[in-house]
Amino acid sequence: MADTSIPLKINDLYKSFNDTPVLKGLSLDARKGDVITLIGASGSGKSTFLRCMNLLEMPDQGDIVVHGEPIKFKFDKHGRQPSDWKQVERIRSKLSMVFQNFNLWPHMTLLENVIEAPIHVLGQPKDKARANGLSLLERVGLAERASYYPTQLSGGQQQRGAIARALAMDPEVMLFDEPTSALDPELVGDVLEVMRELADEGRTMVVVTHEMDFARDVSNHVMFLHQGVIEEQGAPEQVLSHPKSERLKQFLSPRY
Amino acid sequence: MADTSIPLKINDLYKSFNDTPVLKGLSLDARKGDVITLIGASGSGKSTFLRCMNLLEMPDQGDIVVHGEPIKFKFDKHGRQPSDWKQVERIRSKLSMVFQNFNLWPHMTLLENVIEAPIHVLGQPKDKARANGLSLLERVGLAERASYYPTQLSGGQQQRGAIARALAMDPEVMLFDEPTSALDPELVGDVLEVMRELADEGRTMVVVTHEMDFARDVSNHVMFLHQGVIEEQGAPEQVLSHPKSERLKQFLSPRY
Amino acid sequence: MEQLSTLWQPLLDWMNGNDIFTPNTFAMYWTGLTNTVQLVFISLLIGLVLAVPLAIARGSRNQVLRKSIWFYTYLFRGTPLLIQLYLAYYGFAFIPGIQETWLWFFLDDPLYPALLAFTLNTAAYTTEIFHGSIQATPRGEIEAARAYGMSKAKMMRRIVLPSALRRALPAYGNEVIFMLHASAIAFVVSITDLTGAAYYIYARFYAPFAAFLFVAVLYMVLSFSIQALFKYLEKRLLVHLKPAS
Amino acid sequence: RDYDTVRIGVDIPYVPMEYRTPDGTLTGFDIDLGNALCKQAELDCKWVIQGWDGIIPGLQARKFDAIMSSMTINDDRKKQILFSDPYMTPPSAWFTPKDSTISSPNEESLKGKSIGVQRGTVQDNYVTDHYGSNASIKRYATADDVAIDMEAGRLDIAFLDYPTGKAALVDSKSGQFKTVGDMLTEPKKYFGEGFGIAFRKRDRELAETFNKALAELKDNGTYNTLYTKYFPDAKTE
Amino acid sequence: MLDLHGYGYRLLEGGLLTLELAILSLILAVILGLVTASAKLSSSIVIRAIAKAYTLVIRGVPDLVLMMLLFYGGQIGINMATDWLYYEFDVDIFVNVDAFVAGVITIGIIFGAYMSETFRGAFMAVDGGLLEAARAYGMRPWTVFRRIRFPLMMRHALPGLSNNWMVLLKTTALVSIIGLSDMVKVAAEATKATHEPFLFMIPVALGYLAISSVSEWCFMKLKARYDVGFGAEGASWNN
Ligand SMILES: Nc1ncnc2c1ncn2[C@@H]1O[C@H](COP(=O)(O)OP(=O)(O)OP(=O)(O)O)[C@@H](O)[C@H]1O
Ligand SMILES: Nc1ncnc2c1ncn2[C@@H]1O[C@H](COP(=O)(O)OP(=O)(O)OP(=O)(O)O)[C@@H](O)[C@H]1O
Ligand SMILES: [Mg+2]
Ligand SMILES: [Mg+2]
Repeated sequence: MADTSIPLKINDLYKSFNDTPVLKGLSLDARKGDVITLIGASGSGKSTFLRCMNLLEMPDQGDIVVHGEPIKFKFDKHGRQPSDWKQVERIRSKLSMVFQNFNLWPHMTLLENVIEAPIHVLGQPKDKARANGLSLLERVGLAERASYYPTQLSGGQQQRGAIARALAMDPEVMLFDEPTSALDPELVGDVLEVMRELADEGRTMVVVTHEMDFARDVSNHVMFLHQGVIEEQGAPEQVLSHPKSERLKQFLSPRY
Repeated sequence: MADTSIPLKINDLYKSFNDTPVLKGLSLDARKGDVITLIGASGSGKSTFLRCMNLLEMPDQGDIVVHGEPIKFKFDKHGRQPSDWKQVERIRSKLSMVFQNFNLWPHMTLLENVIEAPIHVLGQPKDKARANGLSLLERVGLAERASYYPTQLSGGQQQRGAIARALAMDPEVMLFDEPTSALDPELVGDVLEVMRELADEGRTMVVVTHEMDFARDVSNHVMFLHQGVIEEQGAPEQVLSHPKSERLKQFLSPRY
Repeated sequence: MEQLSTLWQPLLDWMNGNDIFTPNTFAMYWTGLTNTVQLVFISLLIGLVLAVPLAIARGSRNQVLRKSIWFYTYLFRGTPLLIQLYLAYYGFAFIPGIQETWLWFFLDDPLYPALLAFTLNTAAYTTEIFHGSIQATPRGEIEAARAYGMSKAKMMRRIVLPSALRRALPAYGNEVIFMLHASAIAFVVSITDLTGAAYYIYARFYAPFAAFLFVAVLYMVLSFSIQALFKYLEKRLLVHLKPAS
Repeated sequence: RDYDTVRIGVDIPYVPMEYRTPDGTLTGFDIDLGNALCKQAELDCKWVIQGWDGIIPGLQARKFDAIMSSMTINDDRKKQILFSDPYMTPPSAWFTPKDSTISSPNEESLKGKSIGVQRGTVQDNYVTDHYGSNASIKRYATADDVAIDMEAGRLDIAFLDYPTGKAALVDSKSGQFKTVGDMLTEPKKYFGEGFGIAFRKRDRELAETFNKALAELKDNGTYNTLYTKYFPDAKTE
Repeated sequence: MLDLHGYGYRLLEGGLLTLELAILSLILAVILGLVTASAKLSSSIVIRAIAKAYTLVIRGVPDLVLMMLLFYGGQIGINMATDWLYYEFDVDIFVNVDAFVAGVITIGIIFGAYMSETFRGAFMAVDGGLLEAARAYGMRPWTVFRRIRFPLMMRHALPGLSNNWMVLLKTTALVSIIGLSDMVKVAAEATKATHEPFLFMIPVALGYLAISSVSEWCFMKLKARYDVGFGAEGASWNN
């Protein structure tokens, strides 16, 4: 039986788009407290991998096991499909995702964004969700912006709000897809700071990022993707400071 | 009399939004071949300053002199207004702007975008504008994308297209407002490369940017704005490597 | 020739054997069809040409201009076309002395008053559609035009309108079909349009559905052509709104 | 089925044959006669208001069982539905403005004139076939539209059924319009046999009941009383 | 005050009928439009084809014909069924298709087709990332629709919706052919009874204008509601 103490385990995952293979047999073990960073060139499949983890993309092959519970699949005329959507919804609520473009819902205030899923997915009572939401906003330094709409916030504030929204689900694992790359450089720091705090308190996280400093300082495991394959992985010092493969060396050399 | 050999000269410029002063007495001299970078924290007024130069924002006070020709102002019930809109249009056509969000016209192909203003503002014959436009697209590496629509291009390609569009006006001065900050990190290099080439061939440019490497390597003058005031300015080595003011020191210290 | 007539004979026999589809009634349907197409096409065309400047002026900074155009669209969208048609045809005729002026030449024929009403009506709806999409022009497109030294008029002509009118295409497609259906009331001012023809034939040869169904088929053909045309236009003119893949 | 309640379809308004008073009460010659017929035949009747375009489909769809709505009996209609005996034969009449020079309408005098009719009526058919080639025929939805357009000066002459035309033109625009020429009830090919009550083809029995009642009303004078109430000056029967 | 020859009260009644018809048809049309628009964006080819055929045909056929087909055709269809019952089982029932219901259904079906085009465009204008975010938090499809997709879509749909409503409102006059006395029908009756053609247009026009004014106000409120969070983008081209 699967080990229920491992929040997220991926086994030999494959994914093609229109018969073009994009992910070719990827595996990953996220243990409690792990901060795993995925790095790699544009198009190497980082986002696709992350999106497969909570089934925003449907993997063609491979297992996804969340806390010892494997996601069940069946085959029908559309190909491989989850056989139990209720299960998928439950599992998604345990893997909170933070997007590159924040994707805060523009018709709701920041606080409403944060309490939306707890109320309508987890079924939390409103009062509790509000209280919890406010304390999370406090944590990311946005307590006094609770009633602002997303367009009234700077990018960095929006992304911190999005992190609060993800935290409100009290997830097993947090998934981040380039959380700082849509931000003005000044705003990047704030967001990375919040993420570092999350790491420090033992959150399990999988992070796609271009911020090598973050990968080096915060994560405990770095995976380098190249054309859908894990070309190299290991502890950050080792992978980033002493790359073995040519491709990783080239990737790490300064761009401009 | 003003010196006609100076492409752009700004004198003691002031600007408020709703009675909140945003620019407080800024001056700038862009001599032929100058590459001036404006740096500063978010909200310090960099964009506003740049937008005042070609009157996308109306300065409340201060002179703008293009090639020795001062923009004429009058006062009416809407406040300070240019007294001669024809002059404004003529001067705008000499100061080509490249925007953060590219702002290519979506209903025109790339080539049509490039030749639009030369034909309809400068009155160039179509043939000449096309030939010129194609060679500019070639220069920025987009010759074979000439008939694509903007939405069919990546961000980096759009921005290079926008630069070609600006170049097509054969401007006295090119104004750039954070030309790379809306781009994915991989695409930034291409655009900076094109800008470096422009600098090398002696174009006069004013660039708002967060890319300190670019400011250091390419520009010959750096201005640091803080709360609408030029806090420090000078040669890049001096300003960026030996900042004097506390604020600049803090601004330049590593963010993460 | 011999062969041809044997081919046609069954058709002719059939046409002689029933009342609803005879050469005479076909002539009637034809008149109806040409009248409908003429009315709809001409009023849409003029309405379209009027709506562009009206839509621009509807967003003007001049209060009086802006408000009066708003009032015009409010009035013409707020009241039934039937009443507008009625007033244009019967109402004008009662202006004292009008029958002695050259205007009577136009008013005497029901086609011109009908055109007037239809045109003003569709222009009102179209003005609102265009106004909406002009207002929604992304700020960046406008700033870029301004930054390259375009004058207001040039910017409107070269950037704002081409972009806004394209985006208005689906909504305008609805309006064209609305107009085709709405034109079916032209017969109340003694025009024999398609519906008028159907009424005539229906009443004369009483047959519950045949006349109306036949006319319905004609309307459908017209409407399908319009819908196909707009699909084609959308494909051609709106490519830029879709990413390549 | 038997007819405990006979539902009669009627299209209003068609003054003075069937219309509603401002308070909504149905009235008119058809209505009064219909009610009298039902009483005579000891039937329970109910009026159902129905637009003219849908009146025959409505009969056939059994939304009602009879139509009494100034419907002219003619051969084309007979193919679809069953008529009672005619209960009235209204003449058709020519109307002109008071100062019109047309005194007797014929090929000659109507040449090049514009003639107004109600679209799809027997008058329309008659005029179309007789004058269609050398006069211009304008078809209107209602007699009132004919009246306004004649007042507006677009029409030289109108051909309408007499009660309607009189109500719309002569009585309401007092003094401005007049009737000219002869009133027509022939040829039958056009003017039919008069107005009849329509039934579904298979309801022959019901039609007979009405025919019998109509004959009885004519005999006992009720019919005449009603007729003179509505058409005091039209002695055509 | 207008002298309406005593028809004032019935005109008011007719106006009320117009309003009821219009509002009920609008509700039906909006529901049909939403369902059809969703069907058009569905991944199933069959569902898409059905939705497209519905829009194409309904927008093709004249309203009047549709009204007659549904009302009489529907009645004849039901009669055939009840006749069959009568002959086979000796059960005698007569189901009368109610004119008001038929009117609402017909107008609802007609405008459902137009609405579906309006909604389709609006759905496509919603940023997919926002829906994905909702899905990523484990919301089920209906919750995504109700909480995220619908409110975001409405902002884009409102202008088209308001145009469709204006046309729908006038189309209710069609019900006179199936025997209902709406405002226009009462005015037509009054006109024929009094021979005053123009007099009764005034209350009719005012009635429609009154409904239009109220609905313009409602649309303004709705716009304000669904614009929340987007900031009002002004008429930037002529600043
Ligand atoms: N929906 C899709 N349909 C077809 N191809 C896709 C789709 N999504 C991604 N791809 C392709 O899959 C490959 C991997 O894409 P992915 O977005 O995972 O890369 P990435 O590593 O996240 O790149 P980036 O750093 O630019 O975000 C690319 O070649 C991309 O074009
Ligand atoms: N149209 C406007 N109305 C009101 N305030 C404005 C407007 N445009 C800018 N401001 C204010 O003026 C100040 C300067 O803004 P500006 O955009 O010039 O800053 P910036 O230096 O370009 O910042 P960034 O690096 O974030 O682009 C800010 O406080 C901003 O909020
Ligand atoms: Mg990615
Ligand atoms: Mg800026």
